[in-house]
Amino acid sequence: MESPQFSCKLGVLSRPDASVIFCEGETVVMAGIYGPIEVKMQKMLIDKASVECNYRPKRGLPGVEDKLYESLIRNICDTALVTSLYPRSAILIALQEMHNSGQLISCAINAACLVCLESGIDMKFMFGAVTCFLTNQEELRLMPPISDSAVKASFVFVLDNVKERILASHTEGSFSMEQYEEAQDLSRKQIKNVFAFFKKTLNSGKEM
Amino acid sequence: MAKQYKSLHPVKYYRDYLSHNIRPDGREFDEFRPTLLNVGTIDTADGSAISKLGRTTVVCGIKAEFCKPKAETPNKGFIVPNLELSPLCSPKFRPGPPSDQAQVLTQLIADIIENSHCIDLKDLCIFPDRLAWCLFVDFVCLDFDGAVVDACILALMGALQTLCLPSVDYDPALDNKLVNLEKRISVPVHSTPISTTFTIFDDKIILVDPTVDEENLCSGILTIVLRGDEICSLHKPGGSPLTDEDLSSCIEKCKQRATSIKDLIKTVVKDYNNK
Amino acid sequence: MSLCEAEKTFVLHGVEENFRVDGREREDYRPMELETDIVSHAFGSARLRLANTDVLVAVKIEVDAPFPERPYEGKLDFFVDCSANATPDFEGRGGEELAVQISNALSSAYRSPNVFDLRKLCILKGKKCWKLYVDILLLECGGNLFDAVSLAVKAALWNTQVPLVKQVDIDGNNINLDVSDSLSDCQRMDVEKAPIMVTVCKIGERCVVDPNAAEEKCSVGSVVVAVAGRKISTVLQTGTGSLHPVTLLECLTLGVKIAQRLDTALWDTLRQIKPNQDVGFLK
Amino acid sequence: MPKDHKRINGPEETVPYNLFTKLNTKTLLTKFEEAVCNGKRTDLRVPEEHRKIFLKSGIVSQAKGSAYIELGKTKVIVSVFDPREIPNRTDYSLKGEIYCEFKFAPFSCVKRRQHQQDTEEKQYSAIMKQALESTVCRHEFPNFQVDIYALVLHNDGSVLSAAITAAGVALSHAGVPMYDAITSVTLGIQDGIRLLDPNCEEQTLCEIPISSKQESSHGVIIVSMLDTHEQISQFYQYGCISVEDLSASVDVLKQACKNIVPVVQKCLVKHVLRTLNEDVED
Amino acid sequence: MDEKPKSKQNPLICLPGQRLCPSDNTYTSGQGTYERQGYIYSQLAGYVDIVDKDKVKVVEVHSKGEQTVVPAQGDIVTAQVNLITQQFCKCFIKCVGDTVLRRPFRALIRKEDVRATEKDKVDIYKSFRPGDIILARVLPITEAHTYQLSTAENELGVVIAHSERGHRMVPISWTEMQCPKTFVKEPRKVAKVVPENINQAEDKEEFKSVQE
Amino acid sequence: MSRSKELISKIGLRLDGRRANELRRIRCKLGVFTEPDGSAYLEQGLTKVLAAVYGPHQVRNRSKAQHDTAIVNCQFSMAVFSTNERKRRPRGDRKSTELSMHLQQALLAVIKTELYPWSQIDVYVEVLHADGGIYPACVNAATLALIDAGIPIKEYVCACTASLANNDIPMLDISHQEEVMGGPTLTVAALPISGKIVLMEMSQRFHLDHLQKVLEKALQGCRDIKQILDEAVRLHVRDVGCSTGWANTS
Repeated sequence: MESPQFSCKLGVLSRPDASVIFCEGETVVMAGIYGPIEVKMQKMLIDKASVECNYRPKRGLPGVEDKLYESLIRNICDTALVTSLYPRSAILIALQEMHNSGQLISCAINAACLVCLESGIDMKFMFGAVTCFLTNQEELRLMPPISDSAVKASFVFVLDNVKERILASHTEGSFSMEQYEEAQDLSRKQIKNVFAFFKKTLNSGKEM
Repeated sequence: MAKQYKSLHPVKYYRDYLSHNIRPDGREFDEFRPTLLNVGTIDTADGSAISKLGRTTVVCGIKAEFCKPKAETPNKGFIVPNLELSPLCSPKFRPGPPSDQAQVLTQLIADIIENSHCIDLKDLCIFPDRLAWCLFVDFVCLDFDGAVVDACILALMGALQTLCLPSVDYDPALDNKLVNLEKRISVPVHSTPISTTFTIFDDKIILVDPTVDEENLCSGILTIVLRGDEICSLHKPGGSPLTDEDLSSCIEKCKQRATSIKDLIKTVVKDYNNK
Repeated sequence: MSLCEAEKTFVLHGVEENFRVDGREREDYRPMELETDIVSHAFGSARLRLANTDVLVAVKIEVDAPFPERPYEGKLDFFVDCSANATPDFEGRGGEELAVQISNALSSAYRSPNVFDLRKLCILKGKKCWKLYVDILLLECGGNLFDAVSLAVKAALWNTQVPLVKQVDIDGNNINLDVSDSLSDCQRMDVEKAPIMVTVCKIGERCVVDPNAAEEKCSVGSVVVAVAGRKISTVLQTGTGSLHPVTLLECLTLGVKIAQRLDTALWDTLRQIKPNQDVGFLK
Repeated sequence: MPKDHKRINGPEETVPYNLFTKLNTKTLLTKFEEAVCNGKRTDLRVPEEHRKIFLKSGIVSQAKGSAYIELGKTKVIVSVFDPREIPNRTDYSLKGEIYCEFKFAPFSCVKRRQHQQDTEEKQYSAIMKQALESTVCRHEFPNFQVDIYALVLHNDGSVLSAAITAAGVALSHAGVPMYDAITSVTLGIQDGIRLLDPNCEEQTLCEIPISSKQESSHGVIIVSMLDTHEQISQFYQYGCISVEDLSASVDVLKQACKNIVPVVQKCLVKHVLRTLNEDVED
Repeated sequence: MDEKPKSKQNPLICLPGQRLCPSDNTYTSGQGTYERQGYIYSQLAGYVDIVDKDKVKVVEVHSKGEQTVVPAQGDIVTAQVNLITQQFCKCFIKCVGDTVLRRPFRALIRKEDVRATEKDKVDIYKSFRPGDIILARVLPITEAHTYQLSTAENELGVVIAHSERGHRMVPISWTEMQCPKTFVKEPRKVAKVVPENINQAEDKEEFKSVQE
Repeated sequence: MSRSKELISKIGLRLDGRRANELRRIRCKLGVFTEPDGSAYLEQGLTKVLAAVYGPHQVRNRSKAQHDTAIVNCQFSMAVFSTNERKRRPRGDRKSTELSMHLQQALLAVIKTELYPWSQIDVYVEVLHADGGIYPACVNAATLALIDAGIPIKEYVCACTASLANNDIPMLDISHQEEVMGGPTLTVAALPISGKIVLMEMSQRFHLDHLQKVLEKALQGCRDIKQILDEAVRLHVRDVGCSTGWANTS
């Protein structure tokens, strides 16, 4: 089963506390994180940090679809980060889509995870994302088929590295229960090399 | 006294209830709120329905207009869904442009319509590349008490199944259109997606059909949309992780729910048609 | 401009004895000056100074397609701009609420075809018509804005010259118009029945006309009556107070009487205007 | 229209289909005759008869006070929220503020409405605010603002007066102190005939002059009255009406407002009894 | 409408704008009513209540649902502390008296209003912590949007506080509270509250056990 | 660049009949309105501008107040009917915000703000008719309004535009027609007596050695404008003075 190639470069930007440019297959996303910063009065939570995420598409102003990605990534990071250590502050994750060739959401989530790891904010667990595509011939693949119309359904699984439980899931197209479970098992296998890749990048310093 | 306790320590108030596995409004964990559907109430809209899930009320109105199909899809009409969380339904929302939550739910509903293929856009085409129908599907939330997506999809199905468009004869040469209001044709609905929302409380308790308080205090939300026996959307935006057994038990609950909702829609549409 | 109680009672007593703070009676207007042809770019313009209320109105005309549901009629569009020169509160978007209120009052006053016939602005049914932009600039607010604006708008419309369409030829669906640009053969619009607004303020038990800024502050309720010829084209109640039906009718009849007086005064001044006089702020 | 990035936008130009129906060749005069033939209107009402009113309070659970009104087919829902600070105002104001927002649902009229507020809705909001300002005891909540939102679900004529009556009920349901109960009525005049509580079609017929007779008046009047103090809290009229017609119709309107008061009172008493029984139980 | 309103079972219901009685020396207008041209009218939809206060009958109207309650000067309010600085402590008013507010109002406790004694030697950090629930009295309203509160009486101050570990702490003196699990003592300005009306039943055992 | 040849005819006359270094006719009037503390109306050729000054008064939003100086708040807006093509919105677009900032910059250099700490001075400018040279007219009108409001200023701040015709003859005070016909325009706001330049802005490229010539011409223009404004102010002060009886009407 041929899986997408990962590569990333840490510390790309100077202003944010941590930044990464991450590519999965041909999809490229750049992410930056601003560690515990001052929060506006209305958004302030007394006992924990308020996590915010803004996602910018490649072209044009952020539309309704990007708001869905923003809320997806915001909730995932909110569960993963130990926000109770930084009460009454804010953590801002900024994502910029550079190029999209199929696995946009999983690439953005992996970039967000990497940048959280890099920023040194405590995390309960590491999370990774995998995209599976179900082609019209009912065949599950990790790489996006060439033509868009050949895809019957696509699944995005976000799993944590402790017990590999489903943290988040976003699907497109219609599918049966069995196909969903098959995709789940496939993604559990693939998630291992995602986490392996994360460990390698963090241990070996800047470049991979 | 109870009201003060609830406002000062909302989470503890809920945990005390859940420890006796009952919810503050007296429901079991997997019990749904009473569901009502009323169809065809607004005759300035081509198709309309009002759905009530407990106290959550959503009105769906469909208005059809002519438009020119896109160059790259000459034989396809358009469906434009928009959810309006007006400041009328809850103090959380302020007047002005739609809030982030409204935009996220709008996109979710648009994805569900697209994934479930309940309406085939080709049926909306009157004359390829020249004239097509554009269905403006507007949801207005009157009372925001949780599980808004379920109420919207229920109202959508009610409105779509009673939608009837006037017949049009179009003469491409002179580009003039003659609309005959009396003869109205209905749009074929290929499937009826049914959505169910669960919330995960303190990483272990799963509640069905949450109220707005439960949605604010929960640690994770899961929305599953079934179409027949296929799933057409499984949306879990983060929140506390979910084991496989819980997921499959949720899907089982959805299946039972789907059958009861389908009967509800059938009976309501049948009464409306023979009235 | 906030008044203390003593000042309010002083104004109240003045109105009772029909001898107001500035010596006027209840039904007298403050002195007005009217000039036309102020803005050379515009097709018609007028400036009106009512004591220290200063309004500048300019009318521009463009070709446009009529509304599908009213193919025979041209279009009339009011735009009010509160310049920050009047008061610092109008800075940025401050004056928007007042601007929307005045433009809505004007559009509902000019709505009925008996008052201002838009059918004369139609060039080709369903395809081409004139669109009249009436732009109102408030330079200074000294109270009684509705009256000043309505008089200035009527004068500007009277002064407007609508170009003559010499020839219209249609090929397929693009239409080109041949418009004569010589000033001599421009027609004037029939503004005879254009509405005049009169603001009637209820101070204490009496009704007062042309309130200045101070009197507006201590009036309980006020009614804006737009009178076209002998008929009432719009009634709008402003202010936070409520009125007894009897006083409302009293205000209406007073409004109609005063409006007719104003209308005759306006027509006299318009007739006295000779072309290219020395006009403008330098006078 | 600038592209609205916060919503899903359909294709640029869309045209409503009812423009292309068979041309209704009947002249305005004949249409008006059909609307009012020998003293009876299309829905068999006498010209000066009000439609049946359905009024219910406590519809929106999330709001402090709410009311739903049906005037024949016209459906309006109003919700009231409890006082909050007045946004962007620093000085201390003695009287509380009222913020009114009047909105048509996109599908409520024959022609589809935009999501953003257009000039007509802004005008209706201003009129509604002006009507309610004289009824609410604003000195009771100084420096705070009460928000009132009205939404029209189905527009079949006299929507503004339905919204004002429903807002009065919603305010007292929310426990906001008021000087008096407020009711509002719309009257269409065409060529000397007075149509009380006109439906959508009759209202449009009254807005344009039909008869060629010079002195005939036409127009629409919207009045809201305070019940016990017999005060007019708001009066809005457009069209072209002579003074005599106007003063005659003021009496008709006064009487019509009085007839609605029992419906409002019944609804409020039912609400008070309901809260009293709840109070006795727990 | 002059006869005495009946007792609680079938009360006299009134609607806004309803004329109740002529306002002469026997009857005066109370809460929920207003007086105009010699008559008392009701402002609310509710039931009429006559209260005898030193030989003058005060006509009041109570509407059962949540009235529009706005914190007035002198009310005792329950608030949650939100932000701490050296000079003041910002908090949200959650309930006024015993009516719960749907929307919290912003409030401020200045350093000088924390304690009646040694006003200037007060250290805010030793009196309140974010998240504490306090009882306070509303001072005269000066500023436009924020209420001034004071806890300068013995019955006012912190009522419910959570220790670092998040357990409910028990007051042991009027300046200290103790966590029953970790026995850590944290300084607070404690409200001297008679146990039965504010603490829950299970706290009572805790309270007793700590005292022995 | 060929089209700019006709800007000046062979005998040195421009399109509107002016000489190369001749200003358009400037007519101005102080104290036009009663409500603002100071107001002025200025006509430069066909360009007509109204200016009003409020202040020094309390700062509206307290966070911006400064303890040692007054803050100057400017707003530039053009009437909807001021240009040939009707403008959709009077202010709020980028151009008017930019001109407001430039106006503020020019006036800050002149007003003695240290005399009014914790306070704010509002300067509002409304363009009634735009025929080229809008910014200079606004600066000159604002100066007059400040003087009418009695706010102490170090010196008159005058502004003028200059351009280059047949790329060697510098021209002064560019009208809208000449602006549109091409040719780079240089806008200069300066303190005429001390010769300091407050703001300099170019619309297109200038050749270096031409720049010095055109700049010199523009400064000369500013000095002439100062002369005209000064005369108008003295006239106004004399009128106000003799009507209130303290001027020695020699």
